[in-house]
Amino acid sequence: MIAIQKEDVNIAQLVTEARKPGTGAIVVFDGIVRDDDIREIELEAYTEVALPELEKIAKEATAKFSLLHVDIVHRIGRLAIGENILAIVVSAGHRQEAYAGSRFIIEEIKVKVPIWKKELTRDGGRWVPGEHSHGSGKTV
Amino acid sequence: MIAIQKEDVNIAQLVTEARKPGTGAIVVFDGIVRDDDIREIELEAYTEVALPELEKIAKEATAKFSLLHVDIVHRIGRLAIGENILAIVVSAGHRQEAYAGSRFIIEEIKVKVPIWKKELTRDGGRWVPGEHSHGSGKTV
Amino acid sequence: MTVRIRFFARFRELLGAESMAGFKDGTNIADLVRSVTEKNREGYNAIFDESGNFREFVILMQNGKRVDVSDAGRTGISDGDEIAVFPPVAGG
Amino acid sequence: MTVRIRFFARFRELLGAESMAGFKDGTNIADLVRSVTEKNREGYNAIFDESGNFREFVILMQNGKRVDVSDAGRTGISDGDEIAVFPPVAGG
Repeated sequence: MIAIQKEDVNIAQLVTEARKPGTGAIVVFDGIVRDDDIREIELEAYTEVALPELEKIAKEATAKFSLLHVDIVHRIGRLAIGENILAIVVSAGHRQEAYAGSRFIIEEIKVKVPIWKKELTRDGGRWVPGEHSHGSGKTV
Repeated sequence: MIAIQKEDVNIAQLVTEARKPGTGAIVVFDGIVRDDDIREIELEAYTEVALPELEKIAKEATAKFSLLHVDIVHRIGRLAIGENILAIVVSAGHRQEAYAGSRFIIEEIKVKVPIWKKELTRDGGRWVPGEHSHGSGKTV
Repeated sequence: MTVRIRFFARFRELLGAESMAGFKDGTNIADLVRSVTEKNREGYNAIFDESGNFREFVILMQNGKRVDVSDAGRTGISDGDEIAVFPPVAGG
Repeated sequence: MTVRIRFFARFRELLGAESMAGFKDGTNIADLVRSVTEKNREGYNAIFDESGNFREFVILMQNGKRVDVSDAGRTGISDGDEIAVFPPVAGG
């Protein structure tokens, strides 16, 4: 399942369904809204580009790390502290591939997928700067 | 929760409870019985030593990678293909620490915790050789 | 010809989510973005520097494909194109 | 004095899970394991090589603490000790 959605993601169900034949290891990455002195965050996506980009990353990870199954669910909209932002579930025969595949996917998402986060604070908001950005992420 | 048990592990519940204040990333490792032409596996532990060893590994990982929460549940007894063998759930502020902490824990378990696996096949059984063993893991 | 221009994140807040505009043949992406933003001082300044060049971090896409800002001045547009302008991504 | 000896995994299958045995003071771990296994040819051979030395991969513990096989011949035991003998671990 590759999705960009407002609804929460059922990680337990994804983990259950990730048990494909040959699976010896499942690695789950669950990105959470962190309490950085914020009220909530708002996520925005260029969905028509972001979704195929996620699909491409999943395909690349599958080929590169012999994965047996990949789920990527990225949420958009307003999310409270403690809510899931992103769930990545990968299955592989062995743990090395599962960890490496999971890590590859999150690093690729961070730099390639057009999704943005704004932290909503008491005194306004602040766009989170991209990790590989030259921008300063200044308060607007 | 650090445990060695026969019962299955409720990963969904662990992930929910791992959401401590400050959490930005949760990484779950779920080790599964792989279908290597076997019927099932049987796990045996020197529990009185294995359990404190798991606790020590959790503490070391917490200190080394600034983890906010660690669960390790290792199962023993007879398990069928596709069943959970081991669940590791770690929370951290950032993904780098969560991945590194999770990986540290599984690698330490593999070499330090007195637990053994026997693959039960149609023609008998085979003890799985330790990853860092000098032994050959021959069929007995 | 008619082209759709979309802005995201901080640029969207300053310039609106999207606009449709008519252009004459031979227009390039840099001209297009300049003409759509020039009446909005803050929006323009977020995207262009003092010399009128794209700021280094600005990302451009033409129909979902990345176009380097340094190539935008010589990349032509066609009727029905979708041009997207956004700051560095920060998902995950 | 009385000592408990525990075997795990393949060694357990060959030698049984555990045995209690009485020993005289001054007995070391190597002597103890040898005396408990010597009547079981297959069990003994799994743990000791042709020269009667511990096989390189054998792991020994005294009351939950690792004792290197090369030190076993000079490591004394005390009343109530638990000695564990097992092959390389393979959990996870």
